[in-house]
Amino acid sequence: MAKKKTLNTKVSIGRLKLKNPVMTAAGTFGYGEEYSKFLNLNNLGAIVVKGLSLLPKQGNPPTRIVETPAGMLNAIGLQNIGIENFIKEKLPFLRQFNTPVIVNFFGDSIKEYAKAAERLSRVSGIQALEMNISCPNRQAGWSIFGTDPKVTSKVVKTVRNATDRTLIVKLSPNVTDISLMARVAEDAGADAVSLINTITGMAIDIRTRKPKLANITGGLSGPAVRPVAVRMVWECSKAVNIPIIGMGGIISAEDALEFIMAGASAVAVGTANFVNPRAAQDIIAGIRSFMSGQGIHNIKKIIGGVNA
Amino acid sequence: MAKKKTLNTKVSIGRLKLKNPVMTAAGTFGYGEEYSKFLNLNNLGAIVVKGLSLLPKQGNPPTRIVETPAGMLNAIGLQNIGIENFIKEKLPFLRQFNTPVIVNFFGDSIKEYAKAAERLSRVSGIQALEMNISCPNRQAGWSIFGTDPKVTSKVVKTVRNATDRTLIVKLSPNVTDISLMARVAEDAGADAVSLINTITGMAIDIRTRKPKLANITGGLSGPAVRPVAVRMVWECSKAVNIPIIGMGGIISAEDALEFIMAGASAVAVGTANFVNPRAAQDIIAGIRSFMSGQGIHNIKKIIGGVNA
Amino acid sequence: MSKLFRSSVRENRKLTTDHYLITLRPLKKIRKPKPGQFFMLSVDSGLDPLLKRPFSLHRWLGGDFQLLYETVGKATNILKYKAPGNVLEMIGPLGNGFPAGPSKTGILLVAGGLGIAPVFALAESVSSRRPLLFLGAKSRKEVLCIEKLRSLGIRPTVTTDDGSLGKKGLITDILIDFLSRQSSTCLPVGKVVNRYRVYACGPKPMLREMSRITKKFRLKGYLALEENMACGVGACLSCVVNTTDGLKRVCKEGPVFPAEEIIW
Amino acid sequence: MSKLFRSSVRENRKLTTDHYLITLRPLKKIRKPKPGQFFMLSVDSGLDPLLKRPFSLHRWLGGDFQLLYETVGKATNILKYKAPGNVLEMIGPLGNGFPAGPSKTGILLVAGGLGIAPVFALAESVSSRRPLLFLGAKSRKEVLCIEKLRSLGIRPTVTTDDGSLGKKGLITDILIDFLSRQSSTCLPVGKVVNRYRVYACGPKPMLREMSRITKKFRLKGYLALEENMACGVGACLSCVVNTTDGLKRVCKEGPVFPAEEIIW
Ligand SMILES: Cc1cc2nc3c(=O)[nH]c(=O)nc-3n(C[C@H](O)[C@H](O)[C@H](O)COP(=O)(O)OP(=O)(O)OC[C@H]3O[C@@H](n4cnc5c(N)ncnc54)[C@H](O)[C@@H]3O)c2cc1C
Ligand SMILES: Cc1cc2nc3c(=O)[nH]c(=O)nc-3n(C[C@H](O)[C@H](O)[C@H](O)COP(=O)(O)OP(=O)(O)OC[C@H]3O[C@@H](n4cnc5c(N)ncnc54)[C@H](O)[C@@H]3O)c2cc1C
Ligand SMILES: Cc1cc2nc3c(=O)[nH]c(=O)nc-3n(C[C@H](O)[C@H](O)[C@H](O)COP(=O)(O)O)c2cc1C
Ligand SMILES: Cc1cc2nc3c(=O)[nH]c(=O)nc-3n(C[C@H](O)[C@H](O)[C@H](O)COP(=O)(O)O)c2cc1C
Ligand code: FES
Ligand code: FES
Repeated sequence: MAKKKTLNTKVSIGRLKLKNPVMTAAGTFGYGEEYSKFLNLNNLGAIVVKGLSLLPKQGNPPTRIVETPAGMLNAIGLQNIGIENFIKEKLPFLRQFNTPVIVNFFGDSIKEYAKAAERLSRVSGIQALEMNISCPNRQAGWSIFGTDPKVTSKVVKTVRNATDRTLIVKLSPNVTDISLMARVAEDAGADAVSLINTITGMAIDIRTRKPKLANITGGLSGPAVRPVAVRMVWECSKAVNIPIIGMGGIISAEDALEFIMAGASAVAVGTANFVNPRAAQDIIAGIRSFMSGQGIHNIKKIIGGVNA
Repeated sequence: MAKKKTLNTKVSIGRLKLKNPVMTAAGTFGYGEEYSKFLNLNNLGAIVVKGLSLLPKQGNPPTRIVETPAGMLNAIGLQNIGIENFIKEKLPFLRQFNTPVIVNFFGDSIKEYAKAAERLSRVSGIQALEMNISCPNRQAGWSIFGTDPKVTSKVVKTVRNATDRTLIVKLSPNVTDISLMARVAEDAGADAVSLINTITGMAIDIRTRKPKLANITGGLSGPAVRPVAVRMVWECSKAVNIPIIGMGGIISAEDALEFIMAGASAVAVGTANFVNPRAAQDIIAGIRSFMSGQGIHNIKKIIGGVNA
Repeated sequence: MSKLFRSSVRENRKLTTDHYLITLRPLKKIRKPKPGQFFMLSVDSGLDPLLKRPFSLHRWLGGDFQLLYETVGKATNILKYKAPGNVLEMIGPLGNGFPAGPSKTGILLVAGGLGIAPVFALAESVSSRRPLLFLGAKSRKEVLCIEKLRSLGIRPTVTTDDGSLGKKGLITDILIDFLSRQSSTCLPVGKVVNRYRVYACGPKPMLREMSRITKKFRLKGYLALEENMACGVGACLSCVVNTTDGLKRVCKEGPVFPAEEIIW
Repeated sequence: MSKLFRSSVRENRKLTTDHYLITLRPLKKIRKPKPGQFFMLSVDSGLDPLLKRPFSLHRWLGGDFQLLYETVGKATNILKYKAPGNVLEMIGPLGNGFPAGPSKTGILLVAGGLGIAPVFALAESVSSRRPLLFLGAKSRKEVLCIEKLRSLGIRPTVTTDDGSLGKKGLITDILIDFLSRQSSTCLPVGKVVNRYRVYACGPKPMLREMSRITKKFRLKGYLALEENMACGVGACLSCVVNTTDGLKRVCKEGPVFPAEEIIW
């Protein structure tokens, strides 16, 4: 048995060093404040904040979420306060903690992506950028950022040139071959890829005969999608050399370890925060106790460690 | 309230007339016999049998299934007794019932698909063919039948020329745009499309560090995938004019009605058979009672009836 | 004091075919909830149902507390089987309660259906101020809490959709009658404004009508809203409503909002 | 007689930290199960766990029956909370039981760990034939059913991995010793063949070893296998094992197979 204090849970995402591999998933942890009363933000590997755009966005009308078997559909539609408000109102709070802040962001054009990245790179207290090219809840046409390899390549290259921060590209699962998209991101200069974003889904109220979500379709997340996410992480890990941040239905330490063994250098906890506001912290503790139980001194030893 | 006896639940799939829209999903109902002690096969809209190939197949080594949150992964690998044995040993039993038999089949080459279709078309007691181009559990390369529009078009056209039976093409959800694949199948001469087959997934035993399935990856089915399946049926129903057979996680009459309102003319019950061997029959009863409760006299009135 | 806690079930009483009253004992000290505040509750430790569900404070018993709920779907139909000894994980109290308002104003309470769940909590806390309660429901068996209200000295005006108890019709129509009488016979419209405060909870159409009514009679009104919730703590943005002051989260800025703020 | 039925829980007794004995009363008459047959059981009506789980007949009480189970994962950790009054949906009896064999042959029973669940059922049904039972477990507290066996007049030979009860080591080694003594001292190898029949259930490595042993001593042996199951009725092909006669379904052609048929 490894003694607890000798456990090394440090991982790297590009130049970014994390004290442990557990971060929060964009859009499920607000701007950090909301959960700061439930867990110690200092304990997290990183905090990923709700997706930001240059200007504030309204998002979609309600109903915005509906529960599905072991999962949920959301169609928030990337409502956010905008980058400037975030920098002014939210970032000072996050700077107090000894935990890297990763800003998830998006644009409605390649230019907007670049502008957003540039603006965010001029601010201290933001350690990395995660570009969201994979939200299923934006207007028609938007999805090509994450599903058309040519467009993906172009937008990632442009953002790469606009920032010197660690750049993470968040991939869509709604594609035929996600490992191809990971390679495209790598070739375009991404420091890491994160996956999966939500899978497009729909639910209908058979009594009113209306979609349960005002936006008609939404993104499926939660434990239901985990097997799909683990498979995709595994496929990508065989395809690229940059680190992978795995997510999709992680609710326990066992789940997180599945992703790590499939090839993820770090993981993000999303929907589980809603189920248990202390989920991310509990998962870190669980990983440590698994490591010490199994005599694993360094988490890096098990990254990609599945015998397949 | 509509009186029970005046309820019309008849639907058509090409020239095939079904007394009600509920069939069984390939591979989850054996060859019909296994469940004949639990429900009355005469009550079903149609029976779809386990996927057949020209020659018997061994399938994958165990472990072949594993449960996941509100779903399951399977990697049976299309084990089957072969078309000739089916005709000799299983079909006579099925012919006793007043329920159409739909044979799900596949090949490892376009030629094999055509040969299988030809052979099956020379037998009485088989009312329709469902060609499986979308199993995630075959060897590498096989998936192009269901994911590369050019190959899909070619294999469907070839089979179309080889059979005069009602031809259903079973689509893969593991694609960027399933409505495109539905259009390709329609253009190539399919009488109907069925969807979804399983979504490729993976699960890892973190203690042994091995994939839980011997085949490494498997196909995800069950309630977990339902929102994805409903969305795909809805997308396809806007894209094609041929009937759609919807499936993926149907476990109750409400679920089946969701698919019908999304645009499916019929539905198939898969994983639910394992949970409740009488599921298909219970679902039919549930649809009837919904119809009579809502004063819907003819099921056709609600096919595609979602207000979206 | 972390708002994440577990409670043991003390009692789970069936009131009607579809309504239950559950009494919970927190396993650690929690903040005293205000009427209008709510709790997010896991009915099971499994993954289906997955999310916690919001339920309003119905009655605070000085440590133990009660929730009044209707069995409408997956979670509530599991909750009804919970029995003494079972333990439920919850978060709360969450959101903002009903603001009390100046002690001289009269209090009008309006509850539609299950809206009585939080409205009763408010009624109890302001019972010394002799509030008037307007209670609407589908039919006789959905009219809840009458006895408990009587013991507070409150005799609600009741309407039912089918006339099986009280007057047949909408509770908001009765409220309009009442306010019209007040305005025409006793007071000029302007005066009604300061004379009463209205607090309401119920189905959306009723609350929309309440916004119209409070506007028409220039009354200060407060509405307890519901919206599908995932987190309950302001993080997921699933529960927003459109207000004159932009999008607001029902779980955080609400669930109680000034009636005039809501854009329907 | 449809094999789909519901049972009410009569008792659910904790035997060790991880082992429970549940007594069930079918709500309709079911076929009398044979030792070696099993039931597919839903521990809950929800979607997680989704599939039914297989459990062997442990004891038939002439109407009521018992299952012996270990809490290993999701379903069994829910099952352990079921209490008298709870109702469980199940399918069964399923599969083929242990074939009895000619009444003159001696019976050797071998159980590893939870393998005692079905082996006990067999022991009880052949107790008049004075079977010899070899019982292996990880440690003392995993040695189950000793008392019940005694009351049948059966005193098992016990081994544990850690030596905390009985001999330290593998139960199959003890069996080999026994069979070797029989062959060398009493009988020529050839004679052992007809003298004994072996019935075994336990973890895979043990059963594999049993195949080797029965082959070596040319004994007729029957093994109760386990494989992940979805349907339990032969429809899904998830539970196949490779045999000398091709792929066979554990749920349908098994779970009991002649030892020599299994290709390991
Ligand atoms: C602030 C607030 C306070 C509430 N207080 C009470 C109360 O005191 N008593 C009471 O009986 N009910 C209350 N509700 C409603 C209650 O939360 C829902 O009835 C419950 O979540 C339904 O869960 P279910 O699994 O049984 O139903 P489901 O199967 O989930 O759905 C059934 C119906 O409930 C609605 N619903 C589903 N999930 C939610 C959700 N997360 N939030 C709101 N509605 C949902 C669906 O739209 C559907 O119409 C409150 C809701 C809110 C937002
Ligand atoms: C014919 C047969 C008879 C059995 N009899 C008994 C018995 O009498 N007593 C007993 O305690 N156990 C018995 N088992 C094993 C029992 O079915 C599993 O322990 C149970 O399914 C685990 O469910 P779970 O949800 O608690 O565990 P899970 O969380 O599902 O998994 C825990 C472990 O159990 C295994 N497992 C999961 N699902 C299945 C499945 N469907 N079938 C088999 N193994 C599975 C997994 O591989 C894993 O190692 C029998 C199995 C078979 C095939
Ligand atoms: C309510 C909600 C809001 C989300 N918002 C964002 C977002 O703003 N940007 C983004 O890249 N992903 C967003 N996501 C996706 C998550 O970050 C994550 O990729 C996905 O939910 C899968 O993980 P999970 O199953 O653990 O939730 C959101 C997910 C949910 C449920
Ligand atoms: C065990 C199993 C075996 C299957 N075998 C086949 C098959 O042979 N051919 C086929 O087209 N689909 C096969 N499928 C896919 C189902 O027919 C169905 O498309 C899928 O399971 C989704 O429906 P469900 O969620 O209701 O199970 C199989 C599914 C399962 C679970
Ligand atoms: S429920 Fe998440 S913000 Fe209100
Ligand atoms: S469990 Fe389905 S065939 Fe055996």
